[in-house]
Amino acid sequence: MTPDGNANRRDAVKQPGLWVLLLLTVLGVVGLVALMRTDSGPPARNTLPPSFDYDLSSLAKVDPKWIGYEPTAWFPVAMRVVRGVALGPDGLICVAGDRAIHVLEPDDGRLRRKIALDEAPRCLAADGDLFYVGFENHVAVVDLDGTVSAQWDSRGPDALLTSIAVSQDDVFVADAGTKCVLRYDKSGKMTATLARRDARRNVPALVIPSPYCDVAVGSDGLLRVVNPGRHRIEYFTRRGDYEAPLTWGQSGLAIERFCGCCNPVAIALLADNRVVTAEKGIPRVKVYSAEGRFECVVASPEQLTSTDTMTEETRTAHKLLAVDLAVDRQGRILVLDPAARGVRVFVKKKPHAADDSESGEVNDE
Amino acid sequence: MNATDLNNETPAITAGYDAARRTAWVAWIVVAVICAILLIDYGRRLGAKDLRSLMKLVVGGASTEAAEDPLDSPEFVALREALAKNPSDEGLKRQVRDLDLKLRQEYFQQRRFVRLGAHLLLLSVVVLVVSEKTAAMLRRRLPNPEPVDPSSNATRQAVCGRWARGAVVVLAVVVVVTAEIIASDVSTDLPTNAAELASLGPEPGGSPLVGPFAPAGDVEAEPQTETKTPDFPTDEELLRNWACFRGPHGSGISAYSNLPLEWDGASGKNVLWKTPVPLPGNNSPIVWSDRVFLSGANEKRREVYGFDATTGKLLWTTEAPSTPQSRAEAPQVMEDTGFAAPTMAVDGRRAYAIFANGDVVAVDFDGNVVWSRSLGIPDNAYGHASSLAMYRDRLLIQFDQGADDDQLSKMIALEASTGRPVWQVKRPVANSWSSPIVVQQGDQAQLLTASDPWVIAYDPADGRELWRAEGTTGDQGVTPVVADGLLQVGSEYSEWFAIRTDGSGNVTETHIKWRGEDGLPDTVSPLVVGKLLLLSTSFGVLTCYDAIEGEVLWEKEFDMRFTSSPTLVGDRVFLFGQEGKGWIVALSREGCTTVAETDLGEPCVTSPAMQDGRFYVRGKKHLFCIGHSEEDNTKPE
Amino acid sequence: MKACGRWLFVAWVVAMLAGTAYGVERFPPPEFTNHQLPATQFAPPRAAAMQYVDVALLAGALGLASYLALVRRSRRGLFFLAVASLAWFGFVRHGCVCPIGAIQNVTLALFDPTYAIGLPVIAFFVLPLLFTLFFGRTFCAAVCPLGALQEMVALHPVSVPQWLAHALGLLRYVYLGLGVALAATGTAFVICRYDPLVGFFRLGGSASMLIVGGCLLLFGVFVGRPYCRFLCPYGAVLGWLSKVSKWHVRITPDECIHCRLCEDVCPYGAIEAPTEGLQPEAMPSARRRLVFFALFLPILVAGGALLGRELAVPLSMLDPTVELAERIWAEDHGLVEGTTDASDAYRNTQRPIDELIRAAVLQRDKLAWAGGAFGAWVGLVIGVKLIWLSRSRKQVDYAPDTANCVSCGRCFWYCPQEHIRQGWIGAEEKDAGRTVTLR
Amino acid sequence: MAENQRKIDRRKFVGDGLRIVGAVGIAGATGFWAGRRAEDDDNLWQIDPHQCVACGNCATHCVLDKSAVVCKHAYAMCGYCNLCTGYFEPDANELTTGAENQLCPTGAIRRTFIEDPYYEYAIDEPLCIGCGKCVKGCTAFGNGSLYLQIDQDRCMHCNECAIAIACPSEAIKRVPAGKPYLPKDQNGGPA
Repeated sequence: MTPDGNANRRDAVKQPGLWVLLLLTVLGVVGLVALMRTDSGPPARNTLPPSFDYDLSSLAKVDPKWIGYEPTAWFPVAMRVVRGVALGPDGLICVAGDRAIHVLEPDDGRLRRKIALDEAPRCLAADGDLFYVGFENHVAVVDLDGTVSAQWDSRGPDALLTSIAVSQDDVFVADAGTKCVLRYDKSGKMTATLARRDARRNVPALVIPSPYCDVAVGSDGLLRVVNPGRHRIEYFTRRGDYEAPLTWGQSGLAIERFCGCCNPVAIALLADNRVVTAEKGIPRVKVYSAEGRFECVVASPEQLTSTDTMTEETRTAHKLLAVDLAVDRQGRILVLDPAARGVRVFVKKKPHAADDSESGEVNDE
Repeated sequence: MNATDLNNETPAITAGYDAARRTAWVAWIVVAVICAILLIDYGRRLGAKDLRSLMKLVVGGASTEAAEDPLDSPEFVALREALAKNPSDEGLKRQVRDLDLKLRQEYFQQRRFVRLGAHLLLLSVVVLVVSEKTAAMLRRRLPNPEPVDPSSNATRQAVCGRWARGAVVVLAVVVVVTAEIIASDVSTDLPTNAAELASLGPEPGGSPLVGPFAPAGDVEAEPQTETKTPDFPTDEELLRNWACFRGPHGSGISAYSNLPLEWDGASGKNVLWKTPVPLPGNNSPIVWSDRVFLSGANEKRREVYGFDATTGKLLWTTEAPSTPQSRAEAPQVMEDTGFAAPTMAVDGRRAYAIFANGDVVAVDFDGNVVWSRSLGIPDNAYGHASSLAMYRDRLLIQFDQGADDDQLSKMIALEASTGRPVWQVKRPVANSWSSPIVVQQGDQAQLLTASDPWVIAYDPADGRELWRAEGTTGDQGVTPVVADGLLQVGSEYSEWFAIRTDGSGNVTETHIKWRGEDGLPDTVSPLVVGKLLLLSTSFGVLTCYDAIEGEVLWEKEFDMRFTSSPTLVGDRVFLFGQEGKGWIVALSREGCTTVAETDLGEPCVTSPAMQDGRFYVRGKKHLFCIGHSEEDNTKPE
Repeated sequence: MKACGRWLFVAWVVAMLAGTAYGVERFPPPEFTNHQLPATQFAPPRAAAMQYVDVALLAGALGLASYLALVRRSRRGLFFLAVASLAWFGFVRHGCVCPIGAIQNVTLALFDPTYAIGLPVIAFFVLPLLFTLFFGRTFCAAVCPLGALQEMVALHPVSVPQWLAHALGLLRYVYLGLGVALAATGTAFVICRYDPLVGFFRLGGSASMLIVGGCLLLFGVFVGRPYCRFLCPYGAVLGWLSKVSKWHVRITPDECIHCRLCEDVCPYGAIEAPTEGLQPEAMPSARRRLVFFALFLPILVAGGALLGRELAVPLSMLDPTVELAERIWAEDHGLVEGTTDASDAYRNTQRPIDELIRAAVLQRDKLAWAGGAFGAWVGLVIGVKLIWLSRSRKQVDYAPDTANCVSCGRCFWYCPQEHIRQGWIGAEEKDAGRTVTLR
Repeated sequence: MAENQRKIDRRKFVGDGLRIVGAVGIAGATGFWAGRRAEDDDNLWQIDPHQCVACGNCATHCVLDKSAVVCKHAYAMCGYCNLCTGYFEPDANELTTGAENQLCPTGAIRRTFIEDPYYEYAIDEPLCIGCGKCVKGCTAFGNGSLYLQIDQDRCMHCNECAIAIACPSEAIKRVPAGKPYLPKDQNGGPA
């Protein structure tokens, strides 16, 4: 074997040189550090930078100075699903839900009686001793004893009755399914279809993206119809003429406007035709003047999800299906809370608590 | 021969080798550059401005996730804020739009850039590998290892073996130390084992004790040791006392007939004593020899009371011990239900109470707590109201909650002396307010439960299901009774069922003797008087059926709401109206006749507990003992 | 309950999200005058049949690799097959599911009857085992994309001292035990989570993952197949099967001339040199050592089990349920401020918190057992290794260490006897200097 | 020699025995697994939209640089609102398609006018990065017709989904390959 031959030969697998060892050590250390920094488990700690964060809770803050009412009572209702609240005879509070109407005492919310129904009701109105109960596609007239005195014709599979309002001679029924308001006489005969798009009579279409559409009749005989998709309260005569100048309501996040999709979900009228509105999404109840000027907040989102009446579970599971409203004779506002399943009662704060005349100055324009 | 010759190193090969070598070098550099660029780009995505801040980010534990909202750019946020202040500024809007477009383009460009970088990196690595391999191939020098003597190999091997053992030991030490560090570094706040969890509060709310991971022995039926003397009351003892809701077998039938038929709360006629009950509760009294037991609760406190049956003295008040559940918020209950709706049970040794929050407590006759247990706050729409039942030395709890498919409802049997679970079965039913009863069907004891939608009979010894029938849908508040082998049960929104109790499996199609639709009660439990079945709605309508055939015999309306369940004393039925007014009626197939009208003078929603010559009934505020007073002339001879 | 107040409002927002999802009712969309309601488009998933194609390819590749290694004895063929496997199983199929990760799937399937495991996954796990049982680790040689990638980059191999290789090789067993323990309890698939190379196959991944992989590959330039030799849990299993394989790659079917070329060229230190075994004078001490280690083994196992049980808490932190329970417990007891998305989401499900805590504790209980088993396994592995290292071995020729040899073919490519056998050189040339030109 | 031969024979015998044991063991295990496996051979990862809380982790935790999660639109559930809370910023300047009004960080939602007062919203999937902002907006205020799903064409089908580890609400599940998508309007809420 020649020396130069040997010189040319080397081991195929060499002994590691110093720099190789050094490099390997560095690589090992870097690799180990990186390995330890690999996410080892679910990042439950929320340490990530708030990429793509969309913070909704800040939207729901209500300035306390707008709050003009305070909660005074909480009447739980023993139902799984509550749908509507109405003021019955003698100021009784009537709640429709499940397959029954519960009649509560106005003072302490004690259950006076249960009226069993054959189907699940969706809305309720009281007229004297009679109840008009709206089911999915028909209306039934029920008395306090649960006797069904009349069952009106079904409106077919497309119908979805969401609200009933009773005036002197008529019963108005909002049908969110076919997007119109039906007028009945008290015998159950349908006499007109209102609020259906009619270019000739200048009636705009009701925009109802989700099944909420409320109606109310004022002491002036005018019908208030919520057009939830347009965030408006529209006014109609009983003959169906659209009172465009009276219509009010604006979209927006501001406190005096209606935010989100399909709001307000419910309205009720105070004695002087001022309007109480309820919204979903950001759940809040507000009062507007008869002309649509924002006056004050009845219940803020925090109050509607407040802790004092709910168990922990319901509190976190607040489904915000939307509330229903009623106003009783003393001007108390009854808010039906579907998540906590009960009626919240709000009364006007004493004047010294909040200066309503001033807060009422806010106009949405 | 020369290796160089052999290796055939022609100039072409040398040139090829050099080219490959150079390519490899270039490829190394390219790989390094691409890696550096990608790293810098990654740092930029994380917000590093220069190399130093990048190093800081990398070392300092910045998030490994670099996807960022392009619109989080501070510039953009500032513009948006400006626009919000000045909503009609068209110029600002244009600026926002331009910047927005730029940011979005950058965002996707960035992604394309990384993608491109990755592909380029892959390509250069391929080039690198190919050129390196080629170079190695072209300049492959054959190694020339020295021959080694196998015997020296043996030495080498022995040395290597020694070193290797040392290394393995070192590795083992490293592993142990690492494990120890990790184990001591990570702490936990949770209870660390099932035993500790059990000690916290046995079987927390709604958790399935039954299941693959339940600690053994806690669920399984405990083997009954032969030497253990049975420690439970005899049937005769049970008959003499009123040990649970509606007395013996939950039938509402008194073993005594020597009870007064007249009383008046206002004048105190035949009221032997009346004692105020500290806390409200809608549970009915239970009696064992000279003790009357009641429970009461509000949102905060849960108490059990022991009264002297003779004098009415409140002997002791025991507060139920605090449990994790009771420290939590009180459950939501209806006022009509309250926090202490379930009636207690007593076995002559201890008395047992359950409250709306799922706390169970056992007290002895002197008011000492024997054990307490929390079953967890039940998910119950009106509040838990199902009363306790007993079978031998077992406390039986119908713990229905949630909807029927929630898998939350269960039947629980606790050992009466210790409170340990003996068995527990899940029930496919919704929440209910009906109480379980235990009756004897031939040789087989049956634990009967009614809920929405199933009526289920269990073997109270081991929880084995005996039979079930479907139909009692809707709120089930009525407690069933059994007479003549027929289970009488129903609810307001379904029907009335008379079910033969000798079935097995699903008996819906086979064992329902008859169904009724009239006078369906919502809360008041039925009473069977001979062959008559008496139903009572809460609105004051009594309906009488033929208990065997199901024929409606008559109806009668009272001007009173009923919540209290009727009780049979001899051949007289005691009825208590919600406002305290009461009727004693005699039944026949033709109708009922009022024998006497009474008035407790206090609203009453509970059912009475009957004993020899006297009975106890709970009013809104007081516990009454009604019996023959000195001047009572109705006293039977 | 103070903590509750804080999370309340946040929880409400989360509740809105999940809650309304159920709250929304089906409602007729608007009646458009002339607009068709579009249908939501869903891209079809890649054909499920591809999985079976993969299985077929795997079987084919395994067969081909075995053929190339054992019959054709073609190093070049194996190399190109490895390139092809890397391209397909690695870069085209993104390295998922691989037999290494399948360990966890099959383990979980053993312990959790509700866990559905697909036939392709079973096949991926089982086929290499079967082939190894008969042909040695031909899977590692040219089919496994991880192996192939490391094979490609092993450009400047240096030798790792045998003693170190012995010790580091134990890490595979530790990793295997950990992966199985965590998979059996359904805690996590750590082998996949820390797969160092899959990021390269996907051409993307989290930074730390890519850095780990990059370091490993650079490491692999100098140390042949670092993952396979020191970390791969599947390799540990294959090694044992390979030990009893029916046929295994041989350096030369002919007589070994003890040229040491094979030993010198093997980058994985898998060639065993001939040795005469223990000298008679060393016998007694060796025997004593053997007995000592054999007696020591149960202690190691027991100690490992005890220590392993202590790992229940850290191991359980990998489990989302335990992590969440820990968080909610801390929130409820005022140990931490605020809430996380996960705790809000759980609270919103209306499932009782106790249920979660209990599930977490039971999971931890299971992990205590799994951790104990893991510790015992590590103790066992160390003990057996010590015994193994204490035995004496007698060998005449140079031969591959069947457990560690990955059948890459370098040894017979270098072997002069093989060259003669293949007719590349004449028999006389080998004595002339044992030098040949490699083709 | 004979002893050597015996040794070799014994070794062969032991080896064969071990191999047989190994092969039988593997075959048995295979049979066990094959018997255990569910009806569907293959599993895919998918998001259950009813459990999703639109936290944003899908955009950041997928192993792919552009997440395999995309937003889908259940047209039948959509209200076709003018004020779409999934499309517009909470306090949008005006209800136009101007960039200053849009919520989507990548502008991946197309808004087209249909007829008064209806607008249709469609997802431009190549642009969608699965961040879920629109989903959050739509679900909180609207009908919840926007929801996240894993695009099975792009999903790597990792053995352990990286987003599933990060998901706060355990919304990412294995679904049978026969049902790769969990659409909201078909599987949806109560009718």
